[in-house]
Amino acid sequence: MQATLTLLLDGLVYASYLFIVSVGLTIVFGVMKILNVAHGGFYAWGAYAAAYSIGVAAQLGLPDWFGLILIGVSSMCVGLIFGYLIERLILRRLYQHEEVIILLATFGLFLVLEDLILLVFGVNPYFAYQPMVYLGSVELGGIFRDVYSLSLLGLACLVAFVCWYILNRTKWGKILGTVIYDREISLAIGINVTTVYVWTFIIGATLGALGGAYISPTISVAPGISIDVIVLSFAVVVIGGMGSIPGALIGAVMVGMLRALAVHQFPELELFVVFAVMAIVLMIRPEGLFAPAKVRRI
Amino acid sequence: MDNASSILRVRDLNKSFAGIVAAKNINTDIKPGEVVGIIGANGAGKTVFVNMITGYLKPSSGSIEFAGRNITGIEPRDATHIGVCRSFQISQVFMSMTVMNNLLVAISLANHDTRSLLRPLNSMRRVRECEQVMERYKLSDYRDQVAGTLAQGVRKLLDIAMAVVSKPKLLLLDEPTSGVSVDEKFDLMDIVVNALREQGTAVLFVEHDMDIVQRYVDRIMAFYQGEIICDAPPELALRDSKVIEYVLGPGHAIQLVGDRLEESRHA
Amino acid sequence: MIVKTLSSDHTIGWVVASFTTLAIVGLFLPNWVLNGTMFGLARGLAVLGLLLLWRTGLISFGHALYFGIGAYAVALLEKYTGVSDIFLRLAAALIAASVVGFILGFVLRNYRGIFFAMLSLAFSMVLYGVLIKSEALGSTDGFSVSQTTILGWQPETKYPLFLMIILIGALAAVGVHVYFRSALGHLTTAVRDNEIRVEYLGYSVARAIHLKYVFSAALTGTAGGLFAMALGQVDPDSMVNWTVSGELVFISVLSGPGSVAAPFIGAVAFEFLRTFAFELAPHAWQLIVGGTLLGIIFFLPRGLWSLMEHVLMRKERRRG
Amino acid sequence: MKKGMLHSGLLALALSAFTGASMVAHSAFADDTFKVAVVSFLTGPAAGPFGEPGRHGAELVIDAINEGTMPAPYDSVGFGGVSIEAMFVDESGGNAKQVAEYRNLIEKQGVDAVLGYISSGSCMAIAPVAEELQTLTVMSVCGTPRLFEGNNWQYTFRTQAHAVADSVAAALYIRDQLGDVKDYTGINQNYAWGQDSWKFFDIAMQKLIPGSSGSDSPQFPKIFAGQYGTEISTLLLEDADLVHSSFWDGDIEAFVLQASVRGFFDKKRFISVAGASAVDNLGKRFPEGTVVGTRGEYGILVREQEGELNEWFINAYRERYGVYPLESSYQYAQTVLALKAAMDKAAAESGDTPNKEQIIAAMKGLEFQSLAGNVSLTLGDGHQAVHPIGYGVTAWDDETDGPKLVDIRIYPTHCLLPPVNQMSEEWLEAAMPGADC
Repeated sequence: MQATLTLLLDGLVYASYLFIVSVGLTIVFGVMKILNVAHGGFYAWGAYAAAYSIGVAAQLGLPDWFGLILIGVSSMCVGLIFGYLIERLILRRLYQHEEVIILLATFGLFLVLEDLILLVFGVNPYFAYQPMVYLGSVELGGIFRDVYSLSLLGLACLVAFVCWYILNRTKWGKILGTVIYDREISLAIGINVTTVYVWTFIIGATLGALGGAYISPTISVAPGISIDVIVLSFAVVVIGGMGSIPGALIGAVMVGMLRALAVHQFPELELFVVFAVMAIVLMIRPEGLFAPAKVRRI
Repeated sequence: MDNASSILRVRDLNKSFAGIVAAKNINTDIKPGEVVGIIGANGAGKTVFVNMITGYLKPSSGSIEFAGRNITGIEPRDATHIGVCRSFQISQVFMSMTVMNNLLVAISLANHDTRSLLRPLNSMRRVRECEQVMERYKLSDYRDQVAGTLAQGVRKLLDIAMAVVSKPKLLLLDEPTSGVSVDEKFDLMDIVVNALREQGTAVLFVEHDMDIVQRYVDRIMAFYQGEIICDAPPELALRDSKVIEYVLGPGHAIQLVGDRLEESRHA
Repeated sequence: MIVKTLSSDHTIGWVVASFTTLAIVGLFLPNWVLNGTMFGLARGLAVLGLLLLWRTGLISFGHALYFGIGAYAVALLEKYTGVSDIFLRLAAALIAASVVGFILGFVLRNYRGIFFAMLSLAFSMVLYGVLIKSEALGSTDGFSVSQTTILGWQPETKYPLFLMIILIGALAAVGVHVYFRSALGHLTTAVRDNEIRVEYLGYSVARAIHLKYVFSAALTGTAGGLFAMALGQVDPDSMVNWTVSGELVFISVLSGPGSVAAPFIGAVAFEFLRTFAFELAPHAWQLIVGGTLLGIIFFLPRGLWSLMEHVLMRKERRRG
Repeated sequence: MKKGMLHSGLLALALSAFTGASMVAHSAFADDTFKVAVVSFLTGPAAGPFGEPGRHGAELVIDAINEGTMPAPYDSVGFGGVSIEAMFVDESGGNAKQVAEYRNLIEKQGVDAVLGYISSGSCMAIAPVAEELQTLTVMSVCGTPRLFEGNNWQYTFRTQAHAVADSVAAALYIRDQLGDVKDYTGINQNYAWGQDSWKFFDIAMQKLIPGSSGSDSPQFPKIFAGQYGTEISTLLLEDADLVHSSFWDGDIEAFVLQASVRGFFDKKRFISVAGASAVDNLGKRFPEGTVVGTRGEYGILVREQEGELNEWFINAYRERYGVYPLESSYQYAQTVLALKAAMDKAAAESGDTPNKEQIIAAMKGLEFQSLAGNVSLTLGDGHQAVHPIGYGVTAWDDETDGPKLVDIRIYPTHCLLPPVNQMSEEWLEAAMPGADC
C-alpha cells in the first residue's frame, strides 16, 4: 500500500514535470506545425535564468519565497525575448519550407542556444535550492515528500486548466482553433495569422522555460541539462498526439507512471520503456493517441 | 448487351462512407474500344465510381469484372498491371522531373520487368519509345521542360500520356479538360481521343463540358446521388428529362451538334 | 553496353579518379589528417545512406540506430569471439544493420514526413535505452575496439584501413550513382514527387521505400563499423544518441543532395570544421555548427555541392 | 577521361584543402619545453566539482615547478631540467570524442605526454590508444581497477589508488565507527565506476561485517540524470539504514539537495565515497553527520593537516583561486608531482634531458612524496599507485564558518588493496588476506 502510493506519487510528480515541459512543444506544433527542437534550449535558458536570479536574490538577502516569483518572471522573460526574436528573425522566413527542414532549423537553433548559455553563464553549475528549502517537506504514506515537488502537480493542473480555458472559453481560443484547422481560411476571414504565430511561439517558449525554471531549484543547473529533456518531451508529445493538449497530458502521465514503475521494479528498463512505448504508439496510431482529426485530401 | 463482348462488367456496385451513400446499385458494361462519357453534378458519385474501378476505393458491395476476371477491391497497381489505367482530375505528374523523364519512368514501369529497372533510365530503347509517345501526344516541344512549369493543358496531356504508355485496354479519364483553357480543350481532346481510338483502348471519362462530351463519346452515363439515371447515346441522353433536371439544370438549352460527332468518329 | 555507359559517365570518372588521388595523397598525409579524413569519409558513407532516403523525400532523425548497430557489431564481435579481421568486421556491421533495417522497414515504409522522422527517432532511442542500461553491452562506457587486422596481418600504420575506407566509399558512391541513374533510381524522385502516380503506373511505393530503406541501413551500418575501426572505441552517446542522428542529418544538409560525392566532401569538411572550431573556441563550437546549419538552410538550400555545381557550370559555359 | 582527371584533382583538393593550412600552423616545438596536455572536465556537470579544481591544481603546481617556487623536495626548477608547456583540454562529450581528441593531441598538437582524466570511461577508452600511439599517459582521478587488471599497459600510469581501495576503506570505517550496521543499499551511476564501486563495497561489507546484507535492488540511474525523486522514494522505502553512493560531479550535489529536503538524511545514514567536493560546494546545505571520504589524503580530509607541501599548496591555491583546493585539485597536482619526480630521476640517471623511454622507465615503480602523504606505484607492474585513504564525518565549523570532517580515520595501504599479482576481486572474495586493520 505504502509502496503503491509512493509509486503513484512519484509517477504523478514526474508526469507533471513532463507535462509542463512538453505542453509548449505540442501547442507550437498544433498551431504552427513546427516540431521545435529548440524547445530544449528554452528549457535550459529558463533553468539558468531562474537559478541565476535566485542566486542573486539570495546574495541580496531577499527572502527565500521571493525565488518562487523569480521563477515565473525569468521564464516569462526568456519566453518573451527568445520566442519573439526567433519567430521574428528566423522561423517566419521558413514557413514555406517542408516540416522537416524547419525541424532542422530548430535543431540549429538548439545548438546555438546551448552554447550561448556557456558564453553567458559559464561552465560552473548554479544552485537555486532556496525555494525548495523554503517550502519544506510533508509526510505522505510513511515517507517524506518535498512540498516543492508536490507543487509541480498543482502547477501542471493550473497550466492544463489555463490552456483548456483559453482554448474553449475565450475569443482567443476560437481564433486559434480556426488557425489550427486551416491557415488559409483564417487568412481569408481576416485573422492576423502573423500575430497568432508570434504569440503562440512566445507562449510555447515561455512554457518550455517555465519547465526548466521550475525544476532548477531541485537540480544542479549545468550545461547539457536539456539533451535528455528534449527527446523525453518528444516522446510525450508523440505518444499523446502532436498538437493535442489532452494528448500531452495523457502522454505525460503514461511516461511518468511507466518510468516510476520501471525505477521501482525494473531499474534497468528505465530509459527503454519510454521510447519503446513511443515506438509502439506510433506503430499502432501514427498520429498519436489523441491527434486532432485530419482531413485527407486526394 | 452481350456479356462476352464487354471488357468491363459492373454489377450492383454500392459504396457508402459513414452512412452516406456515394454509389448505389451501379450496373454497366463497357465494350472494347468504346468511348463513354460520365456526367453529373458535383458530388454525384462520378469520381467515386472511377476510384472504385481502379482500386483506389474498395466498394461496400457488388462486383467489378474486367476481361472476364473479378477485380473487385484490387490494388491500383494491380489494376494497372492487367490493363486498367487512369488519369486524374488534378494532373498527377512528377513535378520536379522533365517531360521526358516523366514518360521514361512511366515506360520503364510499363512492362513490369524488374531487370529492366536496373538499366539506366535513358536507355536507347526507352528513349526511342518515349519519343514516339511524345510525337503522338504533341509533347515533343516540351521534351526537356520541368513538369512543374508546364501549362495546365500540356500537363494534362502528359498525365494522360503517362497513363497510356502501358497500352491499357481500359482508360479512365477524370475530367481531362478541367483547368484547361477553352481554346486548348478541343485540341487536347482531339489528340487524346484520336490516339486512343488508334490503339483500340476503351475510354471512360468524367466531364462537365457538354460540348466535349457530345463531340467525342459513343455513350453517356449520367450520375445523380450515386445512381446512374441515364445510360444512352448522347443524342438521347442529353434530351432525357431526368438528365436535364438533375445534371444540366432546368432551362439549359442543349444544341446537339451531330456533324461534329460524326467527324470525330471517322477521324 | 553497361561498361560503355559507365565509362561515358563523368561522375563515375571523377569518383574513381579522385579516390585514386586520395589513396596516393594518403601516403604522405600526417596521421592526424589521415584520421580526420577517415572519420569524415566514414561519416560521409553514413550520410550517403541518408541521401538515398532524402531523394525520396524522407529524412530519418534516427539513423544513428544503424550507425550504432554497425559500430557495436564490430565491438561485440571482438568482445565475444575475439575476431578483429576487417572483412568479418565489415560483414558483421553490414549484416546486422541490414537485418534490422529489413525488419523495421516493414513498419517505416508506411510513414512519411515528420512521422517518419519521429518513428526513426523512437527506434534509435530504444537502442540507446537498451545500451545505456545494459552492463553486458558496455552501458555508458561502451567498449574499446582493437586495431583491425587484414587476413591475419596486423598493419603497422593506419594506411591500409584508410585505403579500405576510401575503397568502400568509392564503391558505395559508384553503386549509388549507378542506382540513381537507373530507372529504379529515378523512381526515388518519382515517389517523392507523386506516390499516387507511381502506384497507378503499377509499382508498389511501399516496396520501393522498403528497398531503399534497407540499402540505406546497410550503408550507414557499414559506415558505423568503419568509424569504430578508425576510432578504436564505441559508446552510446557518440554513436546512438539522437544528437548523432541530428549530426548526420546536419551533414547531409551541409553537403546537399546534388551528387554522390557531396556527402563525403561535406563530412570531411565537417570533421575539420569541428576540429578547428573545437580548438579555437571550445565553448562556442556548437554555436558555429548550429549557425552554419541555419546559414545553409537560408542561403544554400542545396548544400555545399551547389557551390561546386556553380563552378562546374561556369566552366562548361566558358568552354561551350 | 582527361576531364575526369581534372575534376578528380578538384575533388581531392577539396577533400584535403584543410590539410595544408593546418600543417603549416603546427610545426615542431622547441627542444627545451615538454608539451603536456591536461585533460579534465571543463564543461558539463562535472566541471565545477571536479574539472575546474583539477585543472587549477595542475596549473598551480606546473607553474610553481617551472618557476622553481615549490618547497622541497620539488624546489628545483623545471621537470628534469625542462619546463612544461601545458594545454588544458575538455574531457566532456563521451568516450568516442575523447579518443578522437586524444589522437589529435598526439598527432596534431604534438604533445609529449597527456595527464588527467576523471571519468573511468575515459581512462578505459584512452589506455589502448595511448598504447597504440606509444605516448606517456598519466591518469589522475579515474577509479576503475580494470584499468590495470587484465591489461598490461606500458605507456599508461595512474597516480591514484582505485575503487577497491575506497570501497574497502568505506567498509572499514563503517565497521569501526558506525557500529551495528545490518542492512545497506546504494545509489550509484550506471557505468563502470558506479557498478564497480557498489560491487566492491558490497563484497567488502560481507567480509568485514559478517551478517550484514546488501539490498537486492540498488539504484543505478544514468550519469547526469539530474532528477532523483523516484530513486529517493525507493531508497526511503527500503529497510536498510545505510545508503552507499559513489556519486560525484553535479549528481551528488543534486542528489543531496533533493534528498535533504525530504528528510532523507534524518532517516538514513549516508556514506559518500566520492562526493567530498559537494561538502565544500554546498556548504551548509550539505547535511552534517554524513560519512565522506576522499580517495587519498586530499581536500577537506587534510585541510588541517600540517606539512610544508600541504600548507604551501592550500595557501597558494587559495591565494590564486580564492577557494580551498578540492579533492581533484590534489589528485591532479599529484599527477604533476609524479611526472616531476620521474623526470628528475630520469635526468639524474641519464645526465641529460630525458627522453620518453627514460621517463617511462623512471616512473615505473616510482615512490614519491605527494602533498599530504606518500604514494608508490607498486601495482599493475609498477604502473598503478597505492596510498592510504581516509574517511570522516561532516560537521560545521563555527570558527571558520565552513564545513569540516571529524572522526577522521586514515587506513594504510596494505589494508585497502591486494598485493602485487592478485586480482582485486579474488582478493576481496578471499576475505582480504593480509589486511589486518
